[in-house]
Amino acid sequence: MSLTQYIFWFLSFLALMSSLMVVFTKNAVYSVLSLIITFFAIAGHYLLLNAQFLAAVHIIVYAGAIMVLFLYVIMMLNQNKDAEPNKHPYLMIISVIAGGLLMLTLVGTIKGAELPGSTIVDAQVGTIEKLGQVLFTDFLLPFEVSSILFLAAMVGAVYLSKNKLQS
Amino acid sequence: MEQLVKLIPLFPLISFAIIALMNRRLSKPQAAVIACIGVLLSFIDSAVVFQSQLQSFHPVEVKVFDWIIAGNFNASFSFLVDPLSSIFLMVITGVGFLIHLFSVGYMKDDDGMRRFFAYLNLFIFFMLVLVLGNNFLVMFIGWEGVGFCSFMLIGFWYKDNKNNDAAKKAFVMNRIGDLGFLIAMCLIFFNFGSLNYSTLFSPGFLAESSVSTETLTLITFCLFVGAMGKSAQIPLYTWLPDAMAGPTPVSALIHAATMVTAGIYMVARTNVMFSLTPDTMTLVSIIGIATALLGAVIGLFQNDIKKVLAYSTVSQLGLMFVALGVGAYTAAVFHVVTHAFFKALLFLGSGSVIHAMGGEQDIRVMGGLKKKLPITYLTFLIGTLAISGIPPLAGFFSKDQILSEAFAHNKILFALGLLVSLMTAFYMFRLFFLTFHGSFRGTHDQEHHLHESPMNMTLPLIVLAVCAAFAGFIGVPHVIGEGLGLHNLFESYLSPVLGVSSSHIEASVEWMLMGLTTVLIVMVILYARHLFVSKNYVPESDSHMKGSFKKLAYGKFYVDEFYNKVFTQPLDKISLFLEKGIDIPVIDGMVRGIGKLTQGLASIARKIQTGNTGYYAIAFVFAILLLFIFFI
Amino acid sequence: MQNLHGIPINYYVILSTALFCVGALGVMLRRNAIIIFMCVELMLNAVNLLLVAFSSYFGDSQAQVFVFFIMAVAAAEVAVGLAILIMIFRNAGTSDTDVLTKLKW
Amino acid sequence: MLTLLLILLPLISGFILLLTGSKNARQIALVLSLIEFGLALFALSTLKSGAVESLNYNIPWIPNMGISFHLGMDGISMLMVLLSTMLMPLIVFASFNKTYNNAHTLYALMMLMQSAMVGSFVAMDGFLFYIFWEVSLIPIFFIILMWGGENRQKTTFKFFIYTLFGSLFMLVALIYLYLHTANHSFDIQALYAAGRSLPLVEQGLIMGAFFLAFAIKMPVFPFHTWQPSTYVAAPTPGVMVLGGVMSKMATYGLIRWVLPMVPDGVHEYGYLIIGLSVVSIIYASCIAIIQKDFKYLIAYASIAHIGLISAGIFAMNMQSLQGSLMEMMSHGINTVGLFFAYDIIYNRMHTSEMSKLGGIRGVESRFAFLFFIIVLSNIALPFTNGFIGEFLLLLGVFQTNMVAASFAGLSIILGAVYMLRAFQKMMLGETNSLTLHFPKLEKQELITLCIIVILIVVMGVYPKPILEITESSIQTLLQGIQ
Repeated sequence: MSLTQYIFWFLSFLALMSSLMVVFTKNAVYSVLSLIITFFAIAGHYLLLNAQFLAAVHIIVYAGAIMVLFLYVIMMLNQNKDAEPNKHPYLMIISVIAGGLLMLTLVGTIKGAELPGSTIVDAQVGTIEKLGQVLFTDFLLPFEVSSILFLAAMVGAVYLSKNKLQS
Repeated sequence: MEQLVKLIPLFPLISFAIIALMNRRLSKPQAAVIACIGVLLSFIDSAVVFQSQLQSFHPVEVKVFDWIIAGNFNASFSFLVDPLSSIFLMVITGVGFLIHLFSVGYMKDDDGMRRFFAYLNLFIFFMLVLVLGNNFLVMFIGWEGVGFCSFMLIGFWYKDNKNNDAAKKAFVMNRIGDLGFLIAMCLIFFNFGSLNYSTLFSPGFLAESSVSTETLTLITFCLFVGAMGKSAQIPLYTWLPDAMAGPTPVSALIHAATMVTAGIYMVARTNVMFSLTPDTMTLVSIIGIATALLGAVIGLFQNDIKKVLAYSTVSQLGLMFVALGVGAYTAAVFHVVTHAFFKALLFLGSGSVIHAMGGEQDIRVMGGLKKKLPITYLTFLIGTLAISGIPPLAGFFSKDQILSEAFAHNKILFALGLLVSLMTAFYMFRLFFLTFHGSFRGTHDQEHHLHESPMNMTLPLIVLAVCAAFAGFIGVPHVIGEGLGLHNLFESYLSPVLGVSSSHIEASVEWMLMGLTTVLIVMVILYARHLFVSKNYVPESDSHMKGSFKKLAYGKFYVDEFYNKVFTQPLDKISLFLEKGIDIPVIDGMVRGIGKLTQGLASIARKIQTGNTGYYAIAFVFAILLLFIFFI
Repeated sequence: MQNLHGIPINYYVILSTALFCVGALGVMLRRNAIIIFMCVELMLNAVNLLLVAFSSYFGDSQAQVFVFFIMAVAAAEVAVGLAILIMIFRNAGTSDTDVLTKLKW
Repeated sequence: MLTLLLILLPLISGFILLLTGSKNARQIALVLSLIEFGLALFALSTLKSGAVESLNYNIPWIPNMGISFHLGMDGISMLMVLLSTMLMPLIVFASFNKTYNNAHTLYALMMLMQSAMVGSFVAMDGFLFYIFWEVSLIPIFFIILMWGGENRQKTTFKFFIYTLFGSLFMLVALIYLYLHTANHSFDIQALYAAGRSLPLVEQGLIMGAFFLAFAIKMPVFPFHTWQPSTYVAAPTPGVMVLGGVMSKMATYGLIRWVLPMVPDGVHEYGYLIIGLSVVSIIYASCIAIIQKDFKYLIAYASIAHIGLISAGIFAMNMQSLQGSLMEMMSHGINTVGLFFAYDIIYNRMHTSEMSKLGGIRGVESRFAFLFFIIVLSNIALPFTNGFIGEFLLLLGVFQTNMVAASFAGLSIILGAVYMLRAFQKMMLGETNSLTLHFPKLEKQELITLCIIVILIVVMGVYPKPILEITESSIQTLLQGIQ
């Protein structure tokens, strides 16, 4: 077993555990923190997969921006305590069964599927240069349009979360 | 000639239109004059036409305009003048004119006088259309039209709902008959492809057509149902006595002289068909004699002067149907003519009496009017004698003809007919004696008020009395005619249309029958005189009525009540049941039920929509699972 | 291939499936709308991971561009979503989805 | 082109009215509808002169689905167009005695209805017919909803859903036929050909589906329950259009879309519908007898008359079809007349409960006289238009089914019973404290009534011109069937 494999197993374990923590901790703040750990683990996977640029963006966007936003909202809504009661136990059981079944089916399906082995090896795929090239040639228009999306999201978020101006 | 025929119904129509449109702008006398002139012109016109028909047999057909054309169905609005219709024309316009004249005096104090004359004119118009039509559909126009006018005139005093009820009853009962007529028309068209008399009754047409006797019987039966309604035969006779709610001239014109004889006219017109269907003929004579008997029996016990006359009309119409039933069409038409004269006379006479009595119609409070109303008395006497069948007045000849034909056909029919004549004589003289003889039994006010009617009312009485006295001579029976050198003009005039009666009885037998009837009738009259004049018997008041049969007959055998119980009320109940028991709960219930069902299902289904996103998520996942399981 | 050697792509597939299912479980199980939202993000990331894995294994950078866009959309989504959450909280006084059941019938 | 104009003109009129505001709306509406009537008369003269082709208008609409904007007129359509264009000015004029809120909207909606109704009478394309058929529902829905009386929400809802439900069956049948056409076309001739080539049972089913749609609209027992309540809830102009013209869309539809489409089916199963119609006649007549409210009575009487029309159509012979068209014409006029009489009474007395009225004849005899003629026409007295239709219908039905005709004939007795009863209760008898103050007729009301009465009498005395319009078209239709 090589180092990368060790790293892979470690990161996978970390991601799964922390994601379970997200689901099962009572405290919302702990959930957020666990989610950050998950994101870091996923970023590690990205690095393993030679996608350095995405790893960087992932850390910046998710861990840096989104999770801060979450934390901030939790703080603002004052939800940093174990206030959340459990769902009805039957419902919990059913949910777990549903989730488990989903897992089983998906895995079962994928097992049956014929996946092509990894053939082409190109370490340059995830580099900034390569991505930049694709992004600013083939995907130039969507890239530019996404700025409009951000603008819309920004206006929407501001409008929605502001106090009513009048009255 | 053709123009003249077209003009006959046009005159009354024009005068109707003038009166109806001008209405209040005309003064009452103006309206009356216009109405009378309209009918008078029509009468003169009819007389000219009649005169030309007398010369020789030449039916005239006049097309006025195309009416209903649909594919091979073609009914034009056309007239036909032949001996049969010309006789009716004369009676309608002649008697009609006299009654118009009478009404001028009778109605002069009534607010609705203009209206009255308008309706009368319209009635004359429709009646003329009825007899002039050259096909069944035009007859039907007149048929329904006179029914409508009768409705308007019975309910003339519309403020009293009793009159309106009577009018409605008359109309609806007539409608029942009309349905029969309508179905008969459909049958005729279906089987023969035409409604024209000239086609249908052309010699040999019916015999050569491949239509079975059963169908013909059905046709004639349906026609007869129509006649039943219009001519007040059992079971549709009850409207006629009620129709006396209208003004008396109306009763004279519509419910005695003309409209009610439309049924006779119709059967006489279709005699070719009836002659081919002996079953219907038998039915006609049975219904006829039954009606005659029933009318006479009820007439014996009535105390309302107009009711007596009404039941007498029912009974006489029955006799006419007996004549039709035994195939003596001429006799029936002859009786129509004489009956028109003496019954109109009697009704107008009663109108004069009622006028003098200030609206009172109960003969129990009359009496001794002889001195106060001499002309009315005299003319009424002639009428009464005529209807009783005393020779040589008109009634004698026509009634005798019917009875002898009946005798030739069936002895029982004759016996019953004779019985009817005797009863007729009795109740008519009972009426006559109670009204005019003895001493006055009314209140003092009424006695003070008594007066003879003015000239314009008595003149029609006199003319009609003359007719009632002498009209019989146009149809003198052969046995008498041979001796006197008189020919039976009536029969020979009508024979091209109605044929000659085939039944022949020995001259000696006929003489005997005549003698027998006359003697019996005279005896009955004498008995009536004995009872009502010598013994001064007056019918007891309603509450003291004794004898169950008497009560039964006085109550008109409670046929109205029976009909009410058996037809009217159940119809209402059925209707109520249909609405409240079926329409609202069942049929609308089904509609509402479907709505409710959808709503109910939806309200169950919407429970799934909890609003809780957790549930949705679970459902979502399960749905994905299902998709996976089904598709992979 | 040195970074990837010894790790079949199936592992990545299963890993991201597992992450996805955990996220879905969280959506089903939790009542707090914020946590549910976070779980949705987790599911999104699971997919991202799979995309990147396939991209690397097959040497196609387009998938990574996809991920890039997904991230952009996710960022926008989070911004708007959280704004909505704040609004709901302000109006209803709670972010508990068992209480927020007005959206029905 | 003329035909297209007949549809467009009321449409444009509607928009004009919407723009003008409510001040002079009714006058404008009257003028516009009279122009439309004039146009229809012009079309009639064109038809009479034999230039049938110039009334045709055919352009592709949705070509890849075989749908064309195909309009055309023969005698049958012509008569119906005449009926609706003639009644519309009359209805508008009749509504002058009352001021409605937002009058311009009301009249605009009426014009839109006019457009849709004329459209459905001249449409020669299945899809187009269906569109017009459904579109006509929308204005009347709003008319009742906005100007109706009590319970209008509920009744309009029921009316709308009910008729819509029925038309879906028609749509299904149309699509089924469409799929059987040679090259997938909704054109009427193609649909005829498709319908006639179907096996017997399928023809019967198609007939049933169409009949369901039409029966609900006519209405025929047992699909009639929406009608009385809707009639009662609707405002007078609305109910006049509804009873006078809209129900004729259904009967017209039977003649145009069912008889030639599935003739064998009609031959085989038509007796079922004749039976249903006869039941409808007797049933509605019986219920009419005991109605206490005059408007309900008119509603049920209308069902009875329509039943006779439907029986006549399915009897499928010259007399019955001529009779049914004649009766449609006269029923339209008479219904408008009856509702107008109702309106006059209701506006004055604020009740239409018959037992509360009485003796109006003594106060206003002109009204009583004119009203009575309308009543007479309803009970089919000769020399009124009602008689021509009913007689021909009975004659025609009789040739196909004697028993049915005999039972249908009962309507002339029952009709007399309920109509005369109603007339007696309201008009005759002693004047009571309510009717004592029955105001005299306005000039406008008198004129309207006179027009109706003149139409009734003229059509009754001389129906030949009207019968001539349809004669040859029906002949063609019947030849096509045999």
